[in-house]
Amino acid sequence: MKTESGDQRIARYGMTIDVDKCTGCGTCAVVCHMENNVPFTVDESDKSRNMAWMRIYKVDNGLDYPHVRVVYFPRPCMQCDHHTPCVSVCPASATNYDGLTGIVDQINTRCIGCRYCMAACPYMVRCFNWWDPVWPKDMEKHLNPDVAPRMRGVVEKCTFCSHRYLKAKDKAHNEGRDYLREDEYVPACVEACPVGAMRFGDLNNPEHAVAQLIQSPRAFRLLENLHTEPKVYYLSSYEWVRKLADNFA
Amino acid sequence: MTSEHTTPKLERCSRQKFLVWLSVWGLLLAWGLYGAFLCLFKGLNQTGMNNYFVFGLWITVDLAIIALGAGAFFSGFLFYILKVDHLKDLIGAAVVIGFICYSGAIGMLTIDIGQPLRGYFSFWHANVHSMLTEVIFCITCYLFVLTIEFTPLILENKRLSEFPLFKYIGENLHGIMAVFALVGTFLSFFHQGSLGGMFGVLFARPFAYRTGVAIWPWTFFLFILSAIASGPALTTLVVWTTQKVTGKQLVRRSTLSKLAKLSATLFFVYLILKAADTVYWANVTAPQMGFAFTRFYQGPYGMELLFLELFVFGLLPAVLLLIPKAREHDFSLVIGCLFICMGIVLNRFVMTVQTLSIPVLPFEKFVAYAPTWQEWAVAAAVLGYGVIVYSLSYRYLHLFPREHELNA
Amino acid sequence: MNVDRRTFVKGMALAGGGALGIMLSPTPWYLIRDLAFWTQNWPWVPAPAPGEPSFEKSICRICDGGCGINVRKVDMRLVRIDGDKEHPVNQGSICPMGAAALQMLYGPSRTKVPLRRVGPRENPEWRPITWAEAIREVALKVRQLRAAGRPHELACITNSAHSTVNQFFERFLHAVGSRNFMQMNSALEAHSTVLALMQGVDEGIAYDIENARYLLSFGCNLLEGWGACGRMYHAHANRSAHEGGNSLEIVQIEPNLSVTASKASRWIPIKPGTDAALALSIAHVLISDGLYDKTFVERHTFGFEDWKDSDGKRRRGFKSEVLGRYSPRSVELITQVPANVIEEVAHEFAANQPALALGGRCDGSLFAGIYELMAIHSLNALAGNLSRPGGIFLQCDVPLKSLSPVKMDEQAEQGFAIPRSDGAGSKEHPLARHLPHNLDAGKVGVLLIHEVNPSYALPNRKVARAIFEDIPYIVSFSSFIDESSMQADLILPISTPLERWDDHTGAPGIPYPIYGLSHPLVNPLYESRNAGDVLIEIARELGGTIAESFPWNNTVEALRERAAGLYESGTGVIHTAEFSATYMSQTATPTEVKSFPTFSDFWNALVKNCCWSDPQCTTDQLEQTLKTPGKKFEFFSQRLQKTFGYSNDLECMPHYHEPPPNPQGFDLLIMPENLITMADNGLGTPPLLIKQLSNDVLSENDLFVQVNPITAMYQGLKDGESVILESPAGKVRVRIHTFAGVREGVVLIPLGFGHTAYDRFLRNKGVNALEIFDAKMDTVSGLAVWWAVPGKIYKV
Amino acid sequence: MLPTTFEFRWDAGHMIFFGVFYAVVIAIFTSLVYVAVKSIIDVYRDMTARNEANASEHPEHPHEATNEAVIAKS
Repeated sequence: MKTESGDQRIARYGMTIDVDKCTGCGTCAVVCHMENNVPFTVDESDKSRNMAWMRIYKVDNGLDYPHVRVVYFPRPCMQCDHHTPCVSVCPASATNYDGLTGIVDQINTRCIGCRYCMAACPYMVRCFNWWDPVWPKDMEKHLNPDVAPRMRGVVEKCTFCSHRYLKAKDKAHNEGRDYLREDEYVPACVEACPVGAMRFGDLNNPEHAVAQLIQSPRAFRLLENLHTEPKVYYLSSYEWVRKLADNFA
Repeated sequence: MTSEHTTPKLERCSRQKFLVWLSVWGLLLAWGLYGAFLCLFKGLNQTGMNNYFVFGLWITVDLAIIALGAGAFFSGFLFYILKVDHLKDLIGAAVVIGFICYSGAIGMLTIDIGQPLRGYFSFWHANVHSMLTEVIFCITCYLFVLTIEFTPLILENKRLSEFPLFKYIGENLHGIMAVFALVGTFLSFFHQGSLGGMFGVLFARPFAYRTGVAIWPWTFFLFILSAIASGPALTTLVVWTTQKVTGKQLVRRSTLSKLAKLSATLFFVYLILKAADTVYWANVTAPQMGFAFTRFYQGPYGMELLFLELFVFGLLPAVLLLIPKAREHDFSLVIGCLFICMGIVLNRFVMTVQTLSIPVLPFEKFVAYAPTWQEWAVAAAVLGYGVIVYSLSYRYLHLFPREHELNA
Repeated sequence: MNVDRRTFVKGMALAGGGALGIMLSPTPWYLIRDLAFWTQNWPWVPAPAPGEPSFEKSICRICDGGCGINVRKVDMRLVRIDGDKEHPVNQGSICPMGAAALQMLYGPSRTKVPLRRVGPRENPEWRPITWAEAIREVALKVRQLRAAGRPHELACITNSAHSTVNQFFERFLHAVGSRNFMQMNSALEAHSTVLALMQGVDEGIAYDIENARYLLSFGCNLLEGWGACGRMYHAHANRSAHEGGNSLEIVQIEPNLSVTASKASRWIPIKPGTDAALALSIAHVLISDGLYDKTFVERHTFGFEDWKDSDGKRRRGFKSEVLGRYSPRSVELITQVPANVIEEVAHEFAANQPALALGGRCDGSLFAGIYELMAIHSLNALAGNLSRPGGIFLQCDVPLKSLSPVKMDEQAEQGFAIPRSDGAGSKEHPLARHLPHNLDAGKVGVLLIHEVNPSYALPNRKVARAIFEDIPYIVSFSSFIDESSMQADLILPISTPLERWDDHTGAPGIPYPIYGLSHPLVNPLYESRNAGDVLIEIARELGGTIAESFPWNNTVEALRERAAGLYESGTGVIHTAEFSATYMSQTATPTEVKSFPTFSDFWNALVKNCCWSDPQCTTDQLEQTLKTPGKKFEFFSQRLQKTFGYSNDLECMPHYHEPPPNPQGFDLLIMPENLITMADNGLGTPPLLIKQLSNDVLSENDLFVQVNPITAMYQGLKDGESVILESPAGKVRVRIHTFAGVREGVVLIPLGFGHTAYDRFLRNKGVNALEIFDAKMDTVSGLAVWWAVPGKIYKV
Repeated sequence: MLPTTFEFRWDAGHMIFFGVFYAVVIAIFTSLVYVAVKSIIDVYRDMTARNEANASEHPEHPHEATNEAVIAKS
């Protein structure tokens, strides 16, 4: 967005997920899929082909009873910064990194379905539409008009609900503001997390909670050694959880 | 320019026999076309691919046949640019093989992408930072060049050359073939490399990622080298097979030996570099990314693949074909060339499918992949298509300029 | 070749010109462009219609929690459900089931028109009929019962909600002449029995979790559906949120590593079924180390010290009993919890007041026996945590106006005199109110089933089968084609809570009164109707005193009439909200009921904001919570002695008794597992929740049970193997998943699978775990006891 | 492919990539145009020669340039 003086505010939207708080209930995933019109099939147990923008992984520390402990990792798109594995490989520029927000978006109508981006992504956040999306007749009524359902043969993924960003931006613009308040733009998953494990905001803005949370010694990211610079941070007090995130390397 | 060669009448089998031969391969092609139709009509759910194995059999075959098709550009380069004359014996065959490989690969790629009708978006909305863009641009252009290289061969056909225009076009194309050979070499060089680069640049896939020079990872160069090493091996194999099937001497035996020697030498150099690359990757690159080298091999695709690639289908044929006596024996010549080709197929398989089978995210597990019949059918169709095009070319065109002389 | 120049030039011009012309014309380019456009707008990919966005509040009725929700609408389509941040129960938190409720509303398993069964129950065919026909048919069946002098053979099984519609059903039965109104047992029902026995009150139990600092949870799956799910999530969210304020520690005592156990501050693995012993051992430490609230115990309890009865006979008190039998060392042998851990926990419990001891496994409904819950509750008394902030309260009555008395004719009076067919309130089960799992199907002629699925969810499978085999005429009031509807004779399509007027009082476990009122957010899809309206019509069709008992034109009238009581009480608040049309933004201010000038204003505000509450009104006086004859908390329940005439003192006091040994050959213990993503009460599970299941819970149609790797090793089984899981009650085919969080010797089977009805997304997935649980009846409360069952496991 | 396309951003990568691409395309097409033009001219020349020969009343005599075709036929 341009301010009156013409300079641009560069945001880096990011998320923190408190793994210690997360109960793995799946509300984030359910609302995500409602919000973004993610389809479902009769056999959803085939995780290798099902569509999930937000997937919840249950992980344990590998110890025996009664020392075993479990944590849940909700996994949206990591929204890798700068050095984004998927953006650079897409031959049709169907996935792009937005310089003003840091959001990695996906233009589904441009995607040719080559799936190279899926090979590039180490976080398995991308899903390919192996089938045409089908909703039972009346269930089409709960589809969200802000997000177009995808067609078969294209890749899709979490966009940090970028349609919400556009809406919030429009609203701010109408109100003559050049900035967004912290609670104005929040993805559906963060909004719905019933245990307050997820926070969202601008990592560049020191007043935003996330910008402070990522400074915490509890903060870590998945696969930091790959230098994909995710903007999704996890928080945990347990060392094994933090080490696990990097394959105990 | 005046043509130096005359076109004696080709002696070919009966039409009936030929039709039976064609129909066998035609059936294979039809089966594949049915598979392809299913994939296009119903979508890629017809394949065994999934969100883990986003690439499968097809990409392995694509990469392999593009590498094996490198015989065309490399022979062209040697013949037209470096003027290696004895390659004249089979330059036509090499071009046809190259054309088959590239057109087959592009055909498969069209089915492989989820939205074939939008395929042109990769030109229209090209992302020049993507290795795949480079591949798509280059192989499309190169297929065009191959078509141009193929054209004079076709126009030499005695019926077609009855038309003066065709005759002249053929001759004139032949005349400036060096330009196309040069352009083709340039394009081939880059897309062979880019195919390697495609996987080498996946910096979030520790199994595939390689360091390199500027924007090009080491695999970029390894792919070029392995392609120009294996292309002649396939050409040798195909020519030998053609001789066996037709029962005719088509090229001088020494040409085959020379070609095999060339292949083996290049392959040997490739292996040395590949070994160096593997050692560096296993000890430096992968550990820096937090992955112990041995971890990659704990899944369904184990260390034995590396052993096979480097030794059984690597060092063994290279050394074999470097022995002059072995090259003189048909058996060892064929085994050597076949193993080199298989080594390349295996390398392309490892770079694609094995890369995808290895979990990077700590919550994921090793996965295994099995293609469906539709995938096999489409892959088989490329073979069927190739044999048909090659047979037609052999029957009606002068693929082997010395055929008449050697069978006199 | 003889081609002359002219022909050649012509040919060239034609070919070249043609090719060039086509290439230069826009045709090929337009063609490939339009083909690409076509792929971007495939007509078979749905395009959701845009429209005017708006938000409306409602009450989630997936379970009885009564969470408040905000529903986003686009024109008349409902597209999203969020938690209502201003609602006192959940304060914005919502469970996945609630978030996915729209999938049920619009789902393919909805009942659409009244259906009459033709053909046998085993192999039914359904014929659509009109509502008029359906209502006449039900009225006819009721009339026939009454004509035969058997009005008491009309029975009803409905859900456990406290709602006006349920009152309508009770009223209808009453007016016809039957006592057989049965509600499915709610999760915290056994706790009410404990309160009745130890505190002499009839109200439900309420926990002030928001103000507690320490929760000693005996197997309560606090984060997997215990109590009002949204409320528990909110409490979890705030566990350590307030600097300097209350941080909440949760100690989970449970054999297996549940979600709650993994999120607890401490997990204490315990031998299954020995919770009572552990609770009493903690009591032992509290007493012997003098850590209990001595003033409270001295002043407000009965039976703590040894006492003399009216005959002057000396009786042993709770203290002597506990000190004598439950020392940490001896309990270590029972529970396999180390003695030092017991001592530590007891000390923590005493040090972190206010602390709560909670019982009731899974969603609260599973328990080994009433004595176990009594043992746990006695810890709350030792801590003196009754009617104190952070302690135990009673659920308060909502000051609704009661409906006018039922009018009964002679027939009705005669029928009403006949005792219930489920044995509740009888000599065997004097403390019970509803025992649907004990229904004598032979004594029922017409059964009305309302929004429950006993065929699937009754823990006693014999009764569940008998109901659908023996009862001649069954009417299912249901929004969905569930298992019970599939075996009914008449299916009446009921509007879902988002399409109808409905109300809900008393969120479970909340210390102050809350009244939820929901209104239709959309017109009913299909021909569905409000069950209350249908009952009114049936009553009218029947005429006489039955019709007179339903003087309203529709349900709203009755709701409005009752809500007048709230207005007249002049207490409480309504959170009046203003929505802006974007996400998130919502401002709400509590408006006192007093400030509404007229009832009409109050009613409109209530309809719009859906919730009335009175946070000031809690049972914070001991005399409100202690209503035993001596106004004391009874460690020794005199009511228990009086009701059952127990001669053994121990039977009136909390105690642990060893369970009977497993039958020969059944060396494992099968325990049910609550998954937050699966509806286990017989309701359907929306597809987006089934999507959340890991593939080591469900793979294709195979359900996985969890066992410890060591158990698997002893049984010679591998991870993922197909097995038969057998209990004395039956056997099911499942696969095993090894997980170190399961106790050795335990098989954990998830609930909520194995539906044979509903839609293709849910049907035939896994097995219904209830098939192998052999529910016993608790001797005291009559409630079903099925926390575990002996089992064995072997390869297919 | 064209700078007019939606969301197109020029950077060094584009210049190099498209520079090389267009160079290749131009090389191929100029060569093809050269071949086409030369072939047409050749044929035209043949025909002119034949017409001249016809004009000089030696209709059956094949022109030198078509020798090969004759040999091929034989």
